[in-house]
Amino acid sequence: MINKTVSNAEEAIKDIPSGAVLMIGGFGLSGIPENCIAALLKKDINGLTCISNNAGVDDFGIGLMLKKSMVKKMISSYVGENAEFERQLLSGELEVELIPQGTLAERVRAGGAGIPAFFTPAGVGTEVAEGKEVREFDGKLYLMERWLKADFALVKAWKGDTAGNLIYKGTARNFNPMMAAAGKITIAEVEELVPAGELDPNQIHTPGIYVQRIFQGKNYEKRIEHRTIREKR
Amino acid sequence: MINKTVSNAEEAIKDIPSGAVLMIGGFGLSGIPENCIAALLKKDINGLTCISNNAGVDDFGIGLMLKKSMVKKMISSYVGENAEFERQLLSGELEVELIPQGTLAERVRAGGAGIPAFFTPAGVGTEVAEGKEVREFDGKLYLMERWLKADFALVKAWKGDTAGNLIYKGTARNFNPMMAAAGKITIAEVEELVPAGELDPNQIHTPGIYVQRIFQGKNYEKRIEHRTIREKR
Amino acid sequence: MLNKNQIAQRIAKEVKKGQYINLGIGIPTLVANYIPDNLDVVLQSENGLLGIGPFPTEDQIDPDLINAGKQTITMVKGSSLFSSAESFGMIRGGHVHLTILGAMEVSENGDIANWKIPAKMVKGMGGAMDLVASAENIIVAMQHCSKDGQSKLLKKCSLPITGIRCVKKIVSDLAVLEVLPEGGFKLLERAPGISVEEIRSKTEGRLVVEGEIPEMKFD
Amino acid sequence: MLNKNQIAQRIAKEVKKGQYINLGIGIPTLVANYIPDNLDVVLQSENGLLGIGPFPTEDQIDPDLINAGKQTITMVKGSSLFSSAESFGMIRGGHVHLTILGAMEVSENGDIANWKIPAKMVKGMGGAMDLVASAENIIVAMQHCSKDGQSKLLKKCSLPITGIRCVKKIVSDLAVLEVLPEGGFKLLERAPGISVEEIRSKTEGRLVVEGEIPEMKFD
Repeated sequence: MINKTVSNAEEAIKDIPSGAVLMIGGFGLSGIPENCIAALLKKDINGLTCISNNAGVDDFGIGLMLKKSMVKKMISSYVGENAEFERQLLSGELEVELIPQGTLAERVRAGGAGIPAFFTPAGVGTEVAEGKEVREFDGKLYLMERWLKADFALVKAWKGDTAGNLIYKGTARNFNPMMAAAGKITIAEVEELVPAGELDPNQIHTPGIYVQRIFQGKNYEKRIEHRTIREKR
Repeated sequence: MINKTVSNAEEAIKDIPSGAVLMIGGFGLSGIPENCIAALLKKDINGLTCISNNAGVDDFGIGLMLKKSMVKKMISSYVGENAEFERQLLSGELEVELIPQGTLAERVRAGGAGIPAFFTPAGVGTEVAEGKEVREFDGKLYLMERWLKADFALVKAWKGDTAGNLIYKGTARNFNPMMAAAGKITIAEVEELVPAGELDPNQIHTPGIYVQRIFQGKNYEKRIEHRTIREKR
Repeated sequence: MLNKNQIAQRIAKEVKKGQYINLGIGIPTLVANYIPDNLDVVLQSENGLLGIGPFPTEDQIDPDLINAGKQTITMVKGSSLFSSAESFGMIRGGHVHLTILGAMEVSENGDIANWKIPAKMVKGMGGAMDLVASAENIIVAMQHCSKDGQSKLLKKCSLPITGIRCVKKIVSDLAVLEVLPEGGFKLLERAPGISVEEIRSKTEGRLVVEGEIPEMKFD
Repeated sequence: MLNKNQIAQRIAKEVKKGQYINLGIGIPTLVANYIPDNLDVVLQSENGLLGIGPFPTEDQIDPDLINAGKQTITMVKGSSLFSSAESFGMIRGGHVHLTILGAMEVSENGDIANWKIPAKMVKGMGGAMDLVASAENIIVAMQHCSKDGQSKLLKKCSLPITGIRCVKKIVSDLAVLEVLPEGGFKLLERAPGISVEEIRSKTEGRLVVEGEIPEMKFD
């Protein structure tokens, strides 16, 4: 099987140009491609469109890209917890398309799976429905939604192999599998990279066919947004 | 978590009535719910609609249900390897709806995932397109296809737990996960049933939410349709 | 007048054995504290988990295990993990029996507004629009009135709505109300010490009162 | 005239390094025998496997591991297993680079018929319609003529078609041909000992012959 390994984040993202459409995995700060984002921050590019469920926080994740004014447009479902984001949005610097979370997940899934459009009940009768086809099936109303694809998808997994197969951990899976499939070029960073053949084929979450480049990331911070604990009994 | 265990196949399928719409997992003879089919054969019911990629062979799988004239209609993608099937079809005893395999998989997936309709390129310009809406997206033609659901879905997994979580093995996974989600009542038979908590949550293929009844099957024959081997070197 | 914990406690009584439930952020999260163990319910987190457990102890914290409110959590026995697409497939496909969420406004025909205050709050809808469009039973936890005393149970929502004709029941700090299929808030229970008259005066939408309205009971 | 193995051998030359390939039942399955290892290609089985290995030895046989032709198989290192929905998502989404399949008829505009003979064969299309509607490159392995000498490379298919305008290349027992975007079969290579004239006489659709047509070479 072809070896998709690249040496590091810098090499993996070196051909991402200004104006590119990116998908960035993660939910909140969980399962985000920290190494790729750090490498992007070192590049002199802008005008990016970022498709990501959230927009990071002020000093972590996509929030850092916003601070550097690299992002022209965000396509997300929830963008709270980010003052710089709110400032850019209200000032008109940043274009934002807000999409129901399930619709976002399904549009990305559709992009990877070759489904150009589908119907969902989410958003019927709301401002999300503006300009969209509404159709009744079996007595209920649905909106037609289109697929989403990206020039580059940046995903983060727990384990990966040189053939590009990925296994995620916990709720850090979230949007990563669909984005891996919807990127024209998909770049995967993993905590542990092993030779092809070492992962159980039955436990792969993202088959290697979707991944064009893979590398072992380093220094994962895995910032926690809301640290909630209980007392030990 | 609620315990979904029933004692055996007979108990699991006892309320399946004549005229029910069934989904039956498997591809060829791999990953088929052998125990449930055997129990159905002992019941005096007929007029069933079976949604299954294949129709078994003359003396195994759904082929046995056809022989007993329990099936009114098959919804499948490939029904070769079955003389009795062909006889019933040509004589008009059996109604058959043939669907491209990917469309079948996606229609079942849509049924489980609450997507009433979607667009696919498969079948454009062929007799499969007859009576269906054709629509152009980004310069390519697509057919609109509807979801499929079932009164009962019968699926077969390798391991399962009392909460209904399932893990499949090898290519015996095939249609089982989507069917598990698209059944109003989903009955899972497994080779090994363990208490909730013994399966790794990260390795579950079918979350227990989709499964209403589960039991440990017995005497799996796992018939091989084409035994192909090579000489040991 | 109920406090947040009492609202959560009252909502917990609506839960049935073996249900799969999605709890929204805020008061709905508190509901988990009042659901008896023997009901064997399973809590879904729309970011990809069935089987939310209690918050972790210090040494159990795992940054790769959070709920939809981005709080660190644990898993119970029998949990499963999955992608966001699978998660919303579950929600949209009607497999989640009950959704409990907060609201800024509810209208008498069951419309809900809880995601946007124009020119003021632009955080996004998250999974709320999918949840309200999909779940077979939606219960809202909310304050009956705004801080300046305006009713939030309205004839028609004034804020951008999240979903239409979807709310089945409301537990507010003043009352338990059912949204009637034909429209209108049917008063089911009063908070301890709150009169029907007070509820009527604080409900802008059509209030339906039939017979004697009991006070809520807490164990 | 090529035999089945030679057709497979010739098709194998079309394979490029690192491709993901779906091989249909029959001659296409034989192509695997001729793809050099150093090309690092990955074979997809649409019933849920990437990374088909050789047939098993007697003691490796696993009834839970079959290909789309229901034959027992093995897996190579780096394989992955998945559901039929994921598998056809891969196919439909254009992730599979090359599809090689058999045909009963091909028309000069690239239509293919390979699933049904009315009133005679009603086995179903299986995954063929999805594959031909989705793959970016489709190569057909076929006999140039029927047993009674009728051309199968036609102006228009007479049998019910599987997909429209999708076939890019044909390797028959007589020739290698490209289907031109504007229609027509462009002759690229002749089977050893077969003349252009013979190919012309056995091709009902428009045949385009430009310059000298080389004979196929086999190593």
